[in-house]
Amino acid sequence: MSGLLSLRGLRVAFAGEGGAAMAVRGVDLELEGGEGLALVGESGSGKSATAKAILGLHDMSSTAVTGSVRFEGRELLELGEAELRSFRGRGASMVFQDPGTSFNPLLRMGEQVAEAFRSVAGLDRKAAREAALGLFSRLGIRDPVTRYAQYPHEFSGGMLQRMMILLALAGRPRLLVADEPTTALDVTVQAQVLLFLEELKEELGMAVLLVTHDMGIVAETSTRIAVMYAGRIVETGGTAEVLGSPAHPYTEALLEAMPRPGSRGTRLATILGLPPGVYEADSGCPFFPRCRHALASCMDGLPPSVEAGPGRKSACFRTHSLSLRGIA
Amino acid sequence: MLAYLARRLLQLVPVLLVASFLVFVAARLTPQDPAVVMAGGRQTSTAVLEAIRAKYHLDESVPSQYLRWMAGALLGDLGESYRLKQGVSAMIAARLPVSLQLIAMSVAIALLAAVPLGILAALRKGSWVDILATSLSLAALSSPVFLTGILGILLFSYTLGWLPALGSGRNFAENLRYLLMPSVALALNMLALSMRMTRSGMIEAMRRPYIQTAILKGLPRRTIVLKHALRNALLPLVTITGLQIGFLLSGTVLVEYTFGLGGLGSLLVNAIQTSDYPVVQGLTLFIVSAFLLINLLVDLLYGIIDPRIRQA
Amino acid sequence: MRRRPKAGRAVLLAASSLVALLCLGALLAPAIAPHPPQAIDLRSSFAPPSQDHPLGADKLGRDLLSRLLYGSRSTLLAALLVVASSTLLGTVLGLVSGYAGGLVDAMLSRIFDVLLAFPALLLALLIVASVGRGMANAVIALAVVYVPTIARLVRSLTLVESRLAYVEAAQALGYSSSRIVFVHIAPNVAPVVLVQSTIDFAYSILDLAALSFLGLGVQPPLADWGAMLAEGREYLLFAPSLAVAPGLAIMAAVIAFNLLGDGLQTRFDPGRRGA
Amino acid sequence: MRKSGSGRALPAAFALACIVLVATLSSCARAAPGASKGGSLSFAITGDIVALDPAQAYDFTTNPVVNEITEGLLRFSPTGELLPNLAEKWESPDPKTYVYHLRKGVKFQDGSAMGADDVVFSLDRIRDPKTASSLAWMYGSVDRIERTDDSTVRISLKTPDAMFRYALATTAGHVISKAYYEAHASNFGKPEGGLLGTGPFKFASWKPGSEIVVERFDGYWDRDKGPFLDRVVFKIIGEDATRVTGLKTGEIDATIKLPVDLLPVVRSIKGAQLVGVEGLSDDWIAFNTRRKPLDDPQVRKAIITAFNVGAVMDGIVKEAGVAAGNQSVGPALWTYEKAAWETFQNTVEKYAYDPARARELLAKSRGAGGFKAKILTDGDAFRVNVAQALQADLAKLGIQLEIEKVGEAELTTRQFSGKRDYDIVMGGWGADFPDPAANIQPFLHSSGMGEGGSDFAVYSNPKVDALIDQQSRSSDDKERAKLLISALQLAAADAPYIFVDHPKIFYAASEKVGGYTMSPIWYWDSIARGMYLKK
Repeated sequence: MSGLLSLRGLRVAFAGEGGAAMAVRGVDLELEGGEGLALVGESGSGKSATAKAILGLHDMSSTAVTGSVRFEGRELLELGEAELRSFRGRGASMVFQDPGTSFNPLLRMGEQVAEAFRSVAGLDRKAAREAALGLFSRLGIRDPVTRYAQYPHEFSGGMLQRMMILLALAGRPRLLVADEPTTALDVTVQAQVLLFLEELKEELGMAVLLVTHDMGIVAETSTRIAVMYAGRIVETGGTAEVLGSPAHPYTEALLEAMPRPGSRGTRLATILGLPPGVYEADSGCPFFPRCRHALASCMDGLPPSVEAGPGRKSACFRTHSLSLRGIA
Repeated sequence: MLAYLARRLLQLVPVLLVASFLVFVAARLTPQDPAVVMAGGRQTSTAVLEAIRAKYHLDESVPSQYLRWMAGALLGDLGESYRLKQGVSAMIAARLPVSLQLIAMSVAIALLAAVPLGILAALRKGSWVDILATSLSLAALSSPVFLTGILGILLFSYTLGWLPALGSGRNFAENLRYLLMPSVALALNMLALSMRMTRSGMIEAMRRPYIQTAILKGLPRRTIVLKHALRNALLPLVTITGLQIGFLLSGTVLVEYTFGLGGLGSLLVNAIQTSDYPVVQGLTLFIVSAFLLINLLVDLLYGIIDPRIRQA
Repeated sequence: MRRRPKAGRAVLLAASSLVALLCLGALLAPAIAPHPPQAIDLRSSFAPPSQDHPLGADKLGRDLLSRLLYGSRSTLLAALLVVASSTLLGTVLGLVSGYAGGLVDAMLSRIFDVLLAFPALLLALLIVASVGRGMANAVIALAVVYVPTIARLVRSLTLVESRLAYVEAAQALGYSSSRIVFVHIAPNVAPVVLVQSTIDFAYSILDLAALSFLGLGVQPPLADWGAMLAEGREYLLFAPSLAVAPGLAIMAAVIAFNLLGDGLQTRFDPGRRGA
Repeated sequence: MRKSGSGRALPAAFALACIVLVATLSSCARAAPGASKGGSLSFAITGDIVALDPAQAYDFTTNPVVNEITEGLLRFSPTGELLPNLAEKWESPDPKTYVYHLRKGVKFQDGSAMGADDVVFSLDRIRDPKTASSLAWMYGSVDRIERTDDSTVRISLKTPDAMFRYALATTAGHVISKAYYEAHASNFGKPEGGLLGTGPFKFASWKPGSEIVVERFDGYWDRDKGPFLDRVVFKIIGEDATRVTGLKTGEIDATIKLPVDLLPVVRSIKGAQLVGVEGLSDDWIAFNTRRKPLDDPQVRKAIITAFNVGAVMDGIVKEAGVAAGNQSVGPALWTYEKAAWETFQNTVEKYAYDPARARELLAKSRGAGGFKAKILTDGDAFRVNVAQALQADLAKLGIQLEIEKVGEAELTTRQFSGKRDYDIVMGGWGADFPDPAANIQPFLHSSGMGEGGSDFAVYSNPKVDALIDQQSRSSDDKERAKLLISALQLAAADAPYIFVDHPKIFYAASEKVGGYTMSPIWYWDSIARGMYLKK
């Protein structure tokens, strides 16, 4: 497979009070150029840590990232700081959860946008200003010259997130990692931003790795889905197939917890129990305590990832013996 | 902006009035009799004491004395010292330069050392630099100004003879040498606190998403640290600067006393020790006003640095 | 990657041991001090360290070590009194001010404004100068100085707490205001107050020493670190240990309580861990 | 020679002879060979000066500065005799009249001539209650001060006053320029207004809290005696250790008033000169004789006898004082009738240290079985130390002495406010005049009981009062000595005070400073006049 991105046995551990906090415990993932992949899971499942590892954004003084991250065949974990710097923004880029905090509150918006054009696209001061003003216009911002001198708190969240997306794309990257890009936004704005992202994806032909906990937005944006639980990928496959008939009990539980039109309020959108702590060592299937399909034998070692249909994998001992409920 | 400034200044008036009244009354609770003290601890006659009382209006009621004093204070006349026969305003003016330079040097020393150290410690969190800086800051935070002062004199003046032990120079340039040791002694506490604030602010700032945005932009580390992180890291430092200057104002009392400097601090100690009410009152009013104004200034400065506050 | 396992707990342990050591020294002073702290022996004036006087003797021939040990009693006791009284009063005023709001809050806040308009040590100096010197007055003065800080802190915490669901629930159940404030809110405010008062303990040792240093603190012949330092300063050029030893004792005590404050803060507020 | 005579009714010729003799003696102060003229000298004083005004110069920091700028009509010799100064001669035709003949050609530092108007103005100003000068009491018996002609001033007294003659050698007798005062009425004596006199140095600048600078006055009338230095910088340094460090580092050339414990440190400084002079002062402890049980003389005697003053001398006072033998008048004050004073000192009851006797005395007193009392002091290290020593000694007697340490100002207030709200109080007292009476009348005369008075023991003995009053009206020093000694003998039986010692005052200077010899009564005279810097 001549994939764009390939993660192999990726592990991320943070130095913490109780020793090493293992946020990511061996993730394998492939991504093709131009593909849309959704990485879903509860908060704390390690999906954001995985996303940050791809761009080398972890603080290396307190974090250990091991395994392999290959981008267009190049091993990213072996890059030096300078190489990494030129990779970011041009090879891959990223959009964060809260647009309100993605921008420096003390610097003028125009300067922050222009800075990206200067650094990533190598424009000079004047050209960068022009490019930034152009970006403002593209976003339909009236009176761009005045707005250029304003600060982040004077822009709406939706506008900031669109700006962040454009800014992330200033260097024409082949991959955009979008880490919960709409979570902090109003529901009405969420759709606009996702649509904006979709348009750009088509326009530029880049791949998008959408990190989210919201199953609801997955269907519209991604062709493939990877479900993460306790630092591992538990299920991958085409979006329609996985949503329609999940192969892993955790995916089923996630789908059940999803609020749906008409069923709102009828059941609480939660999965009972808690995922294992980041300090806990492995013993059996990590989902065992919360799994309604669990058997005693599920405690015998980690479940391996097995084929669960064409282009699908699932890390459950009972993959082939269960028939789980999905959503239409 | 001007209206805001005017409103803030107006809010200070009642605080100052109450504070001044408290100080005035407090000074009169002391068991000392200023007339007797002024007579100099020598045998004297009742006639002289009566003359002194009449001259300084000590024979009037406290409220009447207060009104007389406030009326003068509004015109910039804080009365005349009982012990040193000079105008309090003139005394403050004469001694202000030394204290100002002492405080300015201390602030400069504290910040120039604290900010780089704090940045270094934050960026190398957990390294020996960090551990050393953090431990030293704890020691500095815990050492009394007067202890460091006398140890400094013992070591650098008496034993090594490198620095002058006492007094101030004739001009600003000479004072850089004379005030070096006192300002270092005075600065230590602020240095330690500022170092800690910079460090934690920096660690906090470096974790923020906008830093990741800056990294994504492919900016050099220098730019990220100095342009993006530092500004945000210094915000909490600015907020506590007002409080810090309050510490420094108190600290000058101890430092000037130890190093024999003729500034406002030693004036206050002497005035308190000799029951020189007009000086105690006038100087306290001055220091409190300065303290309040500095805090106001810091608020304004904070607004200038942080656009979110400015426009709120 | 560097791991710092249990760094917070180690700090807390070290700080607690130091504090415990100080308290032990204070409690056991009569048992371990080689001499009574006030025993004058003019023949041993400025005696150098010897078997009889392990740290030497002061001008009146009093044993320095014994005075240091006994000095910890008055120093720690005075600091304890300052912190206990200011914390108690400050917490009550802060709770009342924050929960009651309205006129009560406005009046208390103005009073705090006025008190906070004075740099701390300056206010203490003025109070001591007007009510007279001595340890009791120094303690009262510093307690007054510390109250507004604590009260402000508690007030802001109370404002936050009183909007939380559990308080609304208690109000819905018809509990009396005083019950809500002292039984429901107070315990939630307590950890922060504990951290603050530990740090205040460190500051009050320093401030008490400063007052004693200016001659406004304890009365002779009582041994007290600040007073010993002030007295020893006169002999600095030929018997530096008379000033340096109590100075270091003050420093050690302040470090201990500062560390304890840091440790407690980390424990109660893990969000700031390592920061 | 011991007899000072100059103030008494003497034949003019004899007075003149004295003057010539003294003038010859004092001209020896000319700058020594090897001395360089000029240069700047820094002199450390322990606190800021009160004012640049003789009317306010009544302490050990203000006087050294003011004494350089203004001068009195008379001066004291090192042994306490009166010498001519701005007045070249004087006589007292009767005990109630003094006539002063002013020296001609004396100029103020602005070049104007000094005349009788200036003198009358200056002295009257001190007397005027509106000036609120604490020196005013020195003129308590003065009726009128008038100008006879441009170089003669006559002073008439209401009653004869044996001590009046000295006043004109103190700052109370200093002459300021009337014209200058009137031109600077609003800021006279302040840093902006300054002071103008006839002294060897003229005022240059005063940075309050830091330093006062005076510069050489080339038109000084007594040019052979000085001034030699270009400039004297008086640096204000409150901390003793800092001051001594300054002496070591060379930042300070000379200073005065050093604490005893630092003397060995000063001696260890290379080339440093150190001179101690027995002053005319006392360190005293007063019993409030109106308070129970201290109103019983037996209790007071028990306390004095229990107090190991010898140990205090050895351990605390050390070389910085002379044992007082429980008397306020020390040998340095025996300025007349020396033999009589010496005999008295040797024979008077001193209540020497004797614990056994102390116990006996107490057992028979109203304080039998012990009691509690408070001793009032300020933070002065010497007094606090002595109080603690006394406390320890009395504890053995069953007397619990509590030390009440207050500020200097509060101690002053409580010593002089007349309320007498203490059991036992400590203090120091320096004689204003070189006359035994200066250390007797203030302590023992009952007129000092009230406000402003120095009868710290609240001691009242009509016989003692009468003897003191009688000597004060006399102009015969032999008779006065007799009367004073009788008063002291009566007082000794009542034991109202403990006199611990007569403290010494120390002057230290670096090796390059010369030309100053300190006298016991240094505080009324210029220090820098004859000073020079060695090459």
